[in-house]
Amino acid sequence: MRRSIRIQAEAFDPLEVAGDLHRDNPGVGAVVSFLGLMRDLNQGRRVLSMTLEHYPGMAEKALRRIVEEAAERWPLQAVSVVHRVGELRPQDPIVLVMVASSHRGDAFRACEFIIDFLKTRAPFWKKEQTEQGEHWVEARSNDLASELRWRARDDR
Amino acid sequence: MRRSIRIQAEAFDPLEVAGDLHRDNPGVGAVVSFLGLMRDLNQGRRVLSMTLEHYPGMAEKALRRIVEEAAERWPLQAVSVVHRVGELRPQDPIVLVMVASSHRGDAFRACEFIIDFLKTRAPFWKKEQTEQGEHWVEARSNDLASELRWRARDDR
Amino acid sequence: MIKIRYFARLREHLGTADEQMALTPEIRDLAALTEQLRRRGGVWSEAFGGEQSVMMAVNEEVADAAQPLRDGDEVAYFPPVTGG
Amino acid sequence: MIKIRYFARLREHLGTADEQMALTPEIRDLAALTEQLRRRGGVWSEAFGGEQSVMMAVNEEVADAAQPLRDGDEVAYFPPVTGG
Repeated sequence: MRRSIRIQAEAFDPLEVAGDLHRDNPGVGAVVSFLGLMRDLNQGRRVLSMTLEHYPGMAEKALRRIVEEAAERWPLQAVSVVHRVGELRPQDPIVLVMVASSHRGDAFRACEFIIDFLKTRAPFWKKEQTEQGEHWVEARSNDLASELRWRARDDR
Repeated sequence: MRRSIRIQAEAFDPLEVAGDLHRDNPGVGAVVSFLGLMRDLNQGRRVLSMTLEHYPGMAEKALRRIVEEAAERWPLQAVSVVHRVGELRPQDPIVLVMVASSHRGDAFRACEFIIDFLKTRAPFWKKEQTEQGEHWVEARSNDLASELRWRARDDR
Repeated sequence: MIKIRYFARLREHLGTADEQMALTPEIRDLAALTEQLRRRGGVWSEAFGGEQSVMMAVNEEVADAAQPLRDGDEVAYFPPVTGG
Repeated sequence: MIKIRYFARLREHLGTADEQMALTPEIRDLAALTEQLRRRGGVWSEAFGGEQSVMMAVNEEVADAAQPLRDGDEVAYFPPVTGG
């Protein structure tokens, strides 16, 4: 399985990442991707910008582990994860998870698994700048619930 | 909700479609996409090329209906479906389903719903050209099972 | 008159893509039309003899055998779909 | 010596990003280290007093309070993650 994991302060073009995934890989029948974008509104507050902090080294390691776990659960042909850090503006891509497989069910399952675990396991933290000042984003219990779903079921 | 449904003989660039979906739409937090690609191998046979026939008029109508049904089930901000017809080669994109929503769970659910129903309801037919001659692709019982899943559960 | 269209394997098997047919009182629904086509014999009885499943649409909407037919309708017969 | 790193809200609250600490026999695991930090008082007792949940890692792997510590380890404290 091809793997690519990138953490970067530079903006990325989701469109370029997509092209790299299935090119020259004629066994790939399905590519499912998740793109997380910065919204201009969070819990009713207008957000002007966002700063993403991470734990260098551990963040890469956590993402690699999540990708390996997905590859053990489903037959995958390629996975690409790109995560921004640093300063972001509304509409900026934050994260892109892209999974290529022979069949669509496996690709859907693996893509959602990776983003669900990324949200609860990978050491990234968001700070929002609003008109009322800045604050750290609180972890959402929803995200924990999404992760826990995967333990209760077997989607292989 | 923005809708775009295209059926075309011309090749499409998944990368361009993606860009159109969330641009100038800062409430979009999640874009999930499914890209179906032509494989060079199907059920053990090497496939040289493929011809996709459709029922003009009904195909568009069926896709519109599936998209509307998804939009009734989940809060979506934009949906784009592009489906190729005519001659295709291995690695060519066949279909792209792209769904934008505020939250990722809704986008994942709606995207998979649309492709599952497209596979069983939209009037397209594949004919494969192999070294042993050409033949019509048989409908897969798997696809019917995928559609039936959505009736048994409520993912709203 | 109604228009009947055939697609994919069915179109090739029957050797025709579409035809016009006068709507007689006996052809009140899809079941009756299908039976009439089957009685043509040869490839028609093969195609509509029930060995391979055939889907039907009336005016671009999937329909079942009980669907009534009206003058001007467009009927379509085709194999299970395999797009995507 | 061990290295201790603090991230995000915790880093800001404590006013420090990292520090070096000599590993004494009493600091045999993460629970003991956390208790030692809490006893510094002020912002330290606020941060490690249990009001807000704190995650811990040793050598870049998430760890729990029972995790033993060895010389040269890199320990990290941080709030629940919010990436993606």
